[in-house]
Amino acid sequence: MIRKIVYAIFAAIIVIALVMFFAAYPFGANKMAVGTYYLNHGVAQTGAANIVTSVVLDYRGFDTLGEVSVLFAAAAGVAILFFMLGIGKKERENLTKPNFVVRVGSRIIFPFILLFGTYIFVHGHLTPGGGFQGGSIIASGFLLLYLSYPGTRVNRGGLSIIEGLAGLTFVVLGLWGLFTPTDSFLYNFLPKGLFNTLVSAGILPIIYIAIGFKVASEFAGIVDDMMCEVICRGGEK
Amino acid sequence: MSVLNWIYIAMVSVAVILSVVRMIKGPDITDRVVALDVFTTITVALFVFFAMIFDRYIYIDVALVYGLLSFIGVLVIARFIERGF
Amino acid sequence: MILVSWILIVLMIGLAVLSIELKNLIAAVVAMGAVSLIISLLFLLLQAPDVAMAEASIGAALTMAIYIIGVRETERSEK
Amino acid sequence: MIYYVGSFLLIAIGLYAVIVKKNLIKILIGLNLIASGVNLLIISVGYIKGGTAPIFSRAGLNAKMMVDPIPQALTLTAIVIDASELALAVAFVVLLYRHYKTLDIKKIRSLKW
Repeated sequence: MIRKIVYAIFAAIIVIALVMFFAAYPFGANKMAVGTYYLNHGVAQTGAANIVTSVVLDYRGFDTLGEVSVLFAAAAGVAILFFMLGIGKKERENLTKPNFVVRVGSRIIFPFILLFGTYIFVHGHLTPGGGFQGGSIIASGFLLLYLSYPGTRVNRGGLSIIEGLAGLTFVVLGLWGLFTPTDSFLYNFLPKGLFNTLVSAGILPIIYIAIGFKVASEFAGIVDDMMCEVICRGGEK
Repeated sequence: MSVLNWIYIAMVSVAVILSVVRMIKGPDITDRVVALDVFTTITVALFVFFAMIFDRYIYIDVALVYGLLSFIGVLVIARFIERGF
Repeated sequence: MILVSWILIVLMIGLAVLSIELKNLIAAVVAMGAVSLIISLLFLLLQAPDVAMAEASIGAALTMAIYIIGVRETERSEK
Repeated sequence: MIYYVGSFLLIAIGLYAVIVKKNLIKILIGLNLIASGVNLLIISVGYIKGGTAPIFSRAGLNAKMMVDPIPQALTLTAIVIDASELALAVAFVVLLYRHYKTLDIKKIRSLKW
């Protein structure tokens, strides 16, 4: 009973506060000065056609570095917790084998998922998409592989090497900017190239490809931890 | 928008509402999973329609993502129901 | 377009209520996936294709798989 | 305007699930609903009437007719972070279930209030 009363008070306070706050900001009006500046000068300053990409990687690149490290911390936490859980692992029997249609269909569709994810994060500065989206698409492809062929495992050593190299690329490209005449972290020092072509926008495509590999390997690691806790028995804990 | 687009909007809206009704009513879990699959298939058409209405053809990439990945989301639940993993 | 967004938001609220009121946890997760799909459509209506693609690629398979594995390891229904 | 109302209702439904429900998986679903509602709210604040996406992919577009890019850049990473935090939370729930053999937070002693 007391929970319901507390909830009613909380909900009233929160809804009243939200309505009072957003009464001053009507829907559909132009509100921000910073966004207008980025839209007017973003193409000349970064060379990317997608302004969201240039905000994520160039103007706010340091925030993205922090968020990638939060992602790494979460993946490491999942790995540690499932390693602890694996001690008292219980056996499962009477598992159903995957159907013939599922096996053949997933074998056909898996390379296309990898190709589509690669397309998404290579074209991150031209079309919607980028490293985060492409990485999670590739991880979904690995999930499909786990579902249709039980007992498979990805190579964890290879995953950690890819992840480390991708993070190292991001940090080294950022530190390189300190040695250019502008002395700033994550400075876009490469030539901008021809606008709206694949090789343009300086270091932004390289960083997005690195983020794509990093996100893909982290989510594949999470899927591997969670599925192998169920599927894979025997071998190492 | 022309008359043809309004007819299209009406038909897709009715289809979406019917699949959601099945998801609310469905007595069993399998009914709800099939309703989710139908809903995804209709919604891919809706994504392409929005790309046509807004005159930005790069929006079709979002429809491609759902067309490739919705299969996996249904497969997870199907394999769970038949005690697969 | 405003009519389409009305329909989608009403359906989204209905599915959200459904996903927290169902006793069977698998059915609740299925309703949660439908909510994620409608939110992706709304992002595209608000002219944000990047965010719509992120929500699509996360919510279509990965979120559902994580919930299902959690339910598989614990109990199937809420008492 | 309907977008504001929808996201407020989504946040309220999520808060209801977090406070009133007793099942741990239901509480996680409520947290996910709150995150989706907040993302929808931030994106709808950045919308400008009649605008199009901030991507200069074809000729004939100028900066006057585009929506605000900063809320989109903020929510883009928040969605990915949400999914990984969800995986961490599910791992904690499985650990609690192995220890207490229940998902009811009334029966888990250290979480009672």
